[in-house]
Amino acid sequence: MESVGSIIVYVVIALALVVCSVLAVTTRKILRAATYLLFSLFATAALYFKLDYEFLGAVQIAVYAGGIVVLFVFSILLTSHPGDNSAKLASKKRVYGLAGALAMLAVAGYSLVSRASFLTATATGENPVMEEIGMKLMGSGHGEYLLPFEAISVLLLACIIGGVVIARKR
Amino acid sequence: MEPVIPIIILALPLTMFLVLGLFGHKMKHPVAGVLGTAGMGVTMVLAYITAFTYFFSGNPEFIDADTHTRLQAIVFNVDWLAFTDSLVIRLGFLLDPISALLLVVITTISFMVHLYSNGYMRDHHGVWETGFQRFYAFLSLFSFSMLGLVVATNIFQMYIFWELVGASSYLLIGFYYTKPSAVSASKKAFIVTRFADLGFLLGILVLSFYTGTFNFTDFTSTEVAEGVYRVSEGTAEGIRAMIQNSAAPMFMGASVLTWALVLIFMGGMGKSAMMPLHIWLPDAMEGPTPVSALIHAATMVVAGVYLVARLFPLYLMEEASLNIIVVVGALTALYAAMVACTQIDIKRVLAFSTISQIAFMMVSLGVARPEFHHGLGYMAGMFHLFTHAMFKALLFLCAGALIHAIGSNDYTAMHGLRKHMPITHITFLIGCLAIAGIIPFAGFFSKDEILTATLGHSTLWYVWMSLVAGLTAFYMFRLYYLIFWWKEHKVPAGHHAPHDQPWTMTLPLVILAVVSCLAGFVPFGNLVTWNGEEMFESVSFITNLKALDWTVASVSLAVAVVAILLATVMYKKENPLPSKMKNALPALWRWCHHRFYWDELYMFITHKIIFGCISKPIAWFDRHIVDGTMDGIAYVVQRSSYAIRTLQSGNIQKYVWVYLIGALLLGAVTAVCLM
Amino acid sequence: MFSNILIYFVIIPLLMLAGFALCRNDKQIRAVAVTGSIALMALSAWLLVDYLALRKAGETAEMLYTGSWEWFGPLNICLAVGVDGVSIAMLILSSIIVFAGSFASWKIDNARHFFMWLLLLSTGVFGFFITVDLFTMFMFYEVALIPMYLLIGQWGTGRKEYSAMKLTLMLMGGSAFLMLSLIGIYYHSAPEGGQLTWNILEISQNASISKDWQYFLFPMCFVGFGVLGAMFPFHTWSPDGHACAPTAVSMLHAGVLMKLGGYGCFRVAMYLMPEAANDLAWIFLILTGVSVVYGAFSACVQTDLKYINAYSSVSHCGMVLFAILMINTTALTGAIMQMLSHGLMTALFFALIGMIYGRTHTRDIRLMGGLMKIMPFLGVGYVIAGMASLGLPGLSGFVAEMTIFVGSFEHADMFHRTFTVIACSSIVITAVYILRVVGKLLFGPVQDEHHLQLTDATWWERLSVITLIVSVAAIGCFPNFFESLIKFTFSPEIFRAIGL
Amino acid sequence: MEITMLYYLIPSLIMFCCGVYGFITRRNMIAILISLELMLNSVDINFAVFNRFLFPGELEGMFFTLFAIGIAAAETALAIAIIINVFRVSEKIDVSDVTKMKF
Repeated sequence: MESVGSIIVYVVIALALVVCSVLAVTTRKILRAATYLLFSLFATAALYFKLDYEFLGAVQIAVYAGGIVVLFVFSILLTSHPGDNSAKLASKKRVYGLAGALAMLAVAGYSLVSRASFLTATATGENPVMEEIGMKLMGSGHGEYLLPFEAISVLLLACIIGGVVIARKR
Repeated sequence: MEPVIPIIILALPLTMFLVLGLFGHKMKHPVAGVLGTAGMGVTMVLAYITAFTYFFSGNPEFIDADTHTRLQAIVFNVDWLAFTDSLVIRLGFLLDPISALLLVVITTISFMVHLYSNGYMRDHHGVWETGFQRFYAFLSLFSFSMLGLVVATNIFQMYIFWELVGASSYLLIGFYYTKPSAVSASKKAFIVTRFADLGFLLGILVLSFYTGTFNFTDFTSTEVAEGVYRVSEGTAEGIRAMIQNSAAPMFMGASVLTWALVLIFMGGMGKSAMMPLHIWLPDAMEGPTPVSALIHAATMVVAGVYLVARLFPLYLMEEASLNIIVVVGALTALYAAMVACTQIDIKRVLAFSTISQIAFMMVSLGVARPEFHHGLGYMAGMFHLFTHAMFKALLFLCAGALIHAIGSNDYTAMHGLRKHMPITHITFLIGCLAIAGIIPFAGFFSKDEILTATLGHSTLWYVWMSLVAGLTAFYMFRLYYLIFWWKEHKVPAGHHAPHDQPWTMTLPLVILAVVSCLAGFVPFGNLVTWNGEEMFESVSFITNLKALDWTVASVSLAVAVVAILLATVMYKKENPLPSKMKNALPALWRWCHHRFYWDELYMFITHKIIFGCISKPIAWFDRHIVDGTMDGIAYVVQRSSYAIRTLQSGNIQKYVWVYLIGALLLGAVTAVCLM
Repeated sequence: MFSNILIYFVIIPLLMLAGFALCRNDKQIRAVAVTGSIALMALSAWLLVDYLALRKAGETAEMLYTGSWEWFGPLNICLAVGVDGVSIAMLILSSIIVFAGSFASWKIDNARHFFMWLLLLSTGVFGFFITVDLFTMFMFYEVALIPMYLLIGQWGTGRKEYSAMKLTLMLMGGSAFLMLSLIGIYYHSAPEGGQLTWNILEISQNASISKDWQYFLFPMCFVGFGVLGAMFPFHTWSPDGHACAPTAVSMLHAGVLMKLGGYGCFRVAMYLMPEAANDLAWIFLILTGVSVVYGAFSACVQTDLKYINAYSSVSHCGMVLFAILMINTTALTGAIMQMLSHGLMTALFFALIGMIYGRTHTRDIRLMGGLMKIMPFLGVGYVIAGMASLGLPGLSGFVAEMTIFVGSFEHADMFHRTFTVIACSSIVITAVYILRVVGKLLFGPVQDEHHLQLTDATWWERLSVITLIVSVAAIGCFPNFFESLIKFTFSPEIFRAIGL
Repeated sequence: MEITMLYYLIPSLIMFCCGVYGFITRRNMIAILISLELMLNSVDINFAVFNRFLFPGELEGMFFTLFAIGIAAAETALAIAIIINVFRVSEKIDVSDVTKMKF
């Protein structure tokens, strides 16, 4: 049985997540969309904290909220004039998009809900210790992730160089 | 007989061809001329030795002394190409009466022509014709091929050399290759004879398929000792029986043997210019005149006659094939004689005369039957082949001398040359007398034998051929008078008066004239008969005279004399009679003058039908239908890929749409299935 | 592996490829090309001598110098080699033409790359002739096809991109059929439960392809190879491709590559599926019989020298397939002889055409004339090539055609007779178009005064032409040697299945 | 009331569907990218949730999320670089305008 506080926290986080996501894709001002994205990312981070993944939540905030959204904001400022509204969507397109998304929601939601009885497990386990995460990232045994770690680092490096090359002025 | 001399006979001309062909252009002109002539001279001597040994040595290889029968001897025979165990092409040397005869004829004429060409192939200032060495190389090639043809031991060897003489004839007709008319004449000669050779080839294939052999001796002879054969009707009958007992002895109403023989004869028709395959020979006169003398008068064109003679015992087995030969020969003889009466170009007159004379030989072979005087027709045909070779070569060489002196082929440019060129005049006259059949010149005897044999077969053909003989005398003397009489020769201003040619050219004329006078007395009946049996008990210089059938002889003499008189009346002095004649029978004259429009017919067939109605449509079909289908397939693929590529628009939102719909459908399907 | 002489037919071209990469100038490239092609000639000559010696010593095995090295175990794909008289004849042909081709492209632009692609092509050709493993054979076949695209596209003339594309696509279409049938053969290569194999010798020994499957696979296989052998109606790549290809490529393509088709038809289609071949031969006999005459008639009205020759190739290669389909020793011998003969003489033709084109810059016979006077050597060469083509005795064409005709005539039924006569009639049509082109091109008055300044052949061109002429004459003069070399191959086993 | 897995997955699903909607309907490339991030994020949540609820002793899901975040960062950086480049050339970042490289 969860505590009431916990339930309240959950409800707040879930609401924030849903509302911010919806707003992020419906607002016509692109800078606002980025801001709503930021909030939904924060909500996600909060969800991670709620699930006792503190490191993950921290990374989410640092990389996503801190890094990526800032990139978005920069690029928005570079590519659009303040106060620009994106053109109003053709209603046909919006209806189709909405229908598609809702249909998907219906199908996936139905399959989730109809199998709710299988999904009754409760959250157990502890917040992983930082040391363990570090060891696992650097180890090469079973369930350890040195290779992906290195691969990611190379990827990021490639990205940096690629970004520079692509965006550089000729 | 040791094979050394025969090998040299064949190898020497070949060597000359290779030497002159490969290195000739580096030689000086006289060197090449002398080398070629000397080579041919040696060959001639060796051929004489061989022929004399064959006829007169009495060697048991060559004659069966008891029955007085001449035998066939295979001097050597080398495998050249083995198709199967039994079907083997061999290159060999068959010595028998007719091959020995032809050896003599070919080498003699060839030597004369080699000698003569030394003078002919340069102009009045002694400047050599371009390609002089090439000319000698080709002459040597021709001599080699022709010798190989006559000594063939099997029909395929004959076919090989048959093709080679065709090719050398092509090269020699087209010797002046910058002249378009010469080029087209050579092309025509090759293609027409090639068409005939197709028949020859098919005939060979049919015959060899049923008999399993190519060897002449297997067709016509029985072996009496190793390499020595005797002509026997029995073997030929065996062949006929073999075909009749085979699975399919008949084809379209005629026996397979007849088909084979007629197809083979078709090859002979091509080479020997029988109607309707004669059209190449008059055009072949585009070649240098010595070539016409050698190839298109004396040797190559009688190859067809030789071929029939070679397979004569087989032809005897099928009456129908012999009748075809007679009909073709008789029609050709008359046709060619009629056309010869109206031609202007002296070489063309001689060419048609050649066609007509060869037709005589064909008729003679066609009417020959063993029952009648030991196959007199066969002997007569071969005899005529021999005499004709001599006097026709003589006539051609005279024509060459005239053309060389005047620079034109038309008698209209000649007229009244008798005083300017006495030697040519006399020798030409001898040639004319010989061909007209005036006693005692060579042609009289041989033609008389032919007419006798024809009479023995059928009166109709006898009358027909006598008429042709009369025509022959008429057109030859027409030609003679128009060249040497008619009116005084007018020398165009700025030109030398024509005169007799250098000795290299006159010597062959004189020699051949002498031979033409005497050749008729050769006792041929004892040398060449269809089965080798000698006709006479004993021979002397007048054997032929004694053997004459004087009724026939006197009739033919009378015909000839009348024809000559007629020609004398019409053409000796300039008079309007010929043009009156022409105007009296305009249609006949026109048809004769245009050679009965055969060339036009062939032009129509080749250009309009073969090129226009077959080749062009096929080429169009290939480009547009066959290739069009391929291009069409490519086009369809291209168009459809253009159509399909709009699906791959690059618009990511569309992709997501498609993806989404797919995912939803998948989900829905799963859901439905699970329910 | 390296003790087997056959491997060197692949190794030498590969070494030459490496050599070209190292060369610094055209001179060295030519040196490598000449050395290599002489080495190949010497090798094939030595192989011939040794082979005959072995046969004389009583070797009766179907193939000699056999060897097999696996290179892809799971599918049992091996580099299996082995030769008989037919393959040796083809190897000799290829090495002669590579030799002549090297000289014919003496002054080509961008020689390094040209020769590299050319030698890659030759590697494929040689590899094809030495292998007896279907898959490896197919691989070499493809290796021989692909460089053609680049060689024509890069060094060609006229509509070269179109032609290169067309040629490659059509041949690839053929190889699609081929691959399909080869895989089919593989899966029926052994009786139920046996080890499947690609090895031709083993497959023919097993004789385990059922008749129904043969009916399915044989036509595909025959068409697959037939496309390369220019079988009607799949021949149209040939005129366009040859017309645009550079000299040496035309030589190699018409001379050798088209022989891959005939060789494949014989070695794979007929050899492995004799029953279907016997039953279905009539279909292809009609097609090839038609293509013999059809190609000849088409050649009669062409005006481009190379088109004339390409159509004549259609006719002559049609004769090869025609003879193969006759299925008897004589005709098969004739087919192989015709392959040899056509390879040499068509290479000679293309070499001469290339040389003439290099001087006059046109191939339209209407614009040329009287070239014999201007370039006697090339003219004489052309006449000899023409004579070989129309079957003059003493040159190779006669021997091959006569063997084919005699062989074809062994079938006494009406159907075979009819088509034999039709095929025979091509000798007349051949004469027509050969003499037409010779007459227009070489004889007659000079058409274009600019041509009077042109020069005759250079020494390397002479060498190339003389090599080919000598080979053509050698076959024509001593046919028995070649026929007996080839004939031994047709041991009774081939005809076993069909009861001949 | 227990907060079971379902309670986490439903918001995540809604988030994903928002992403889909945005991706389909928006024309601004940056907006599309934002929608993409939403979808990615929703997937990340799922990984973490499954890990926590179903395999509490393991850390696979968490690490997957971790790497996914890293890759998302890389991808975004690159995408934005491209978008800026496109903008420089065509002064627009509307997807329907960028068709020069089609075919």
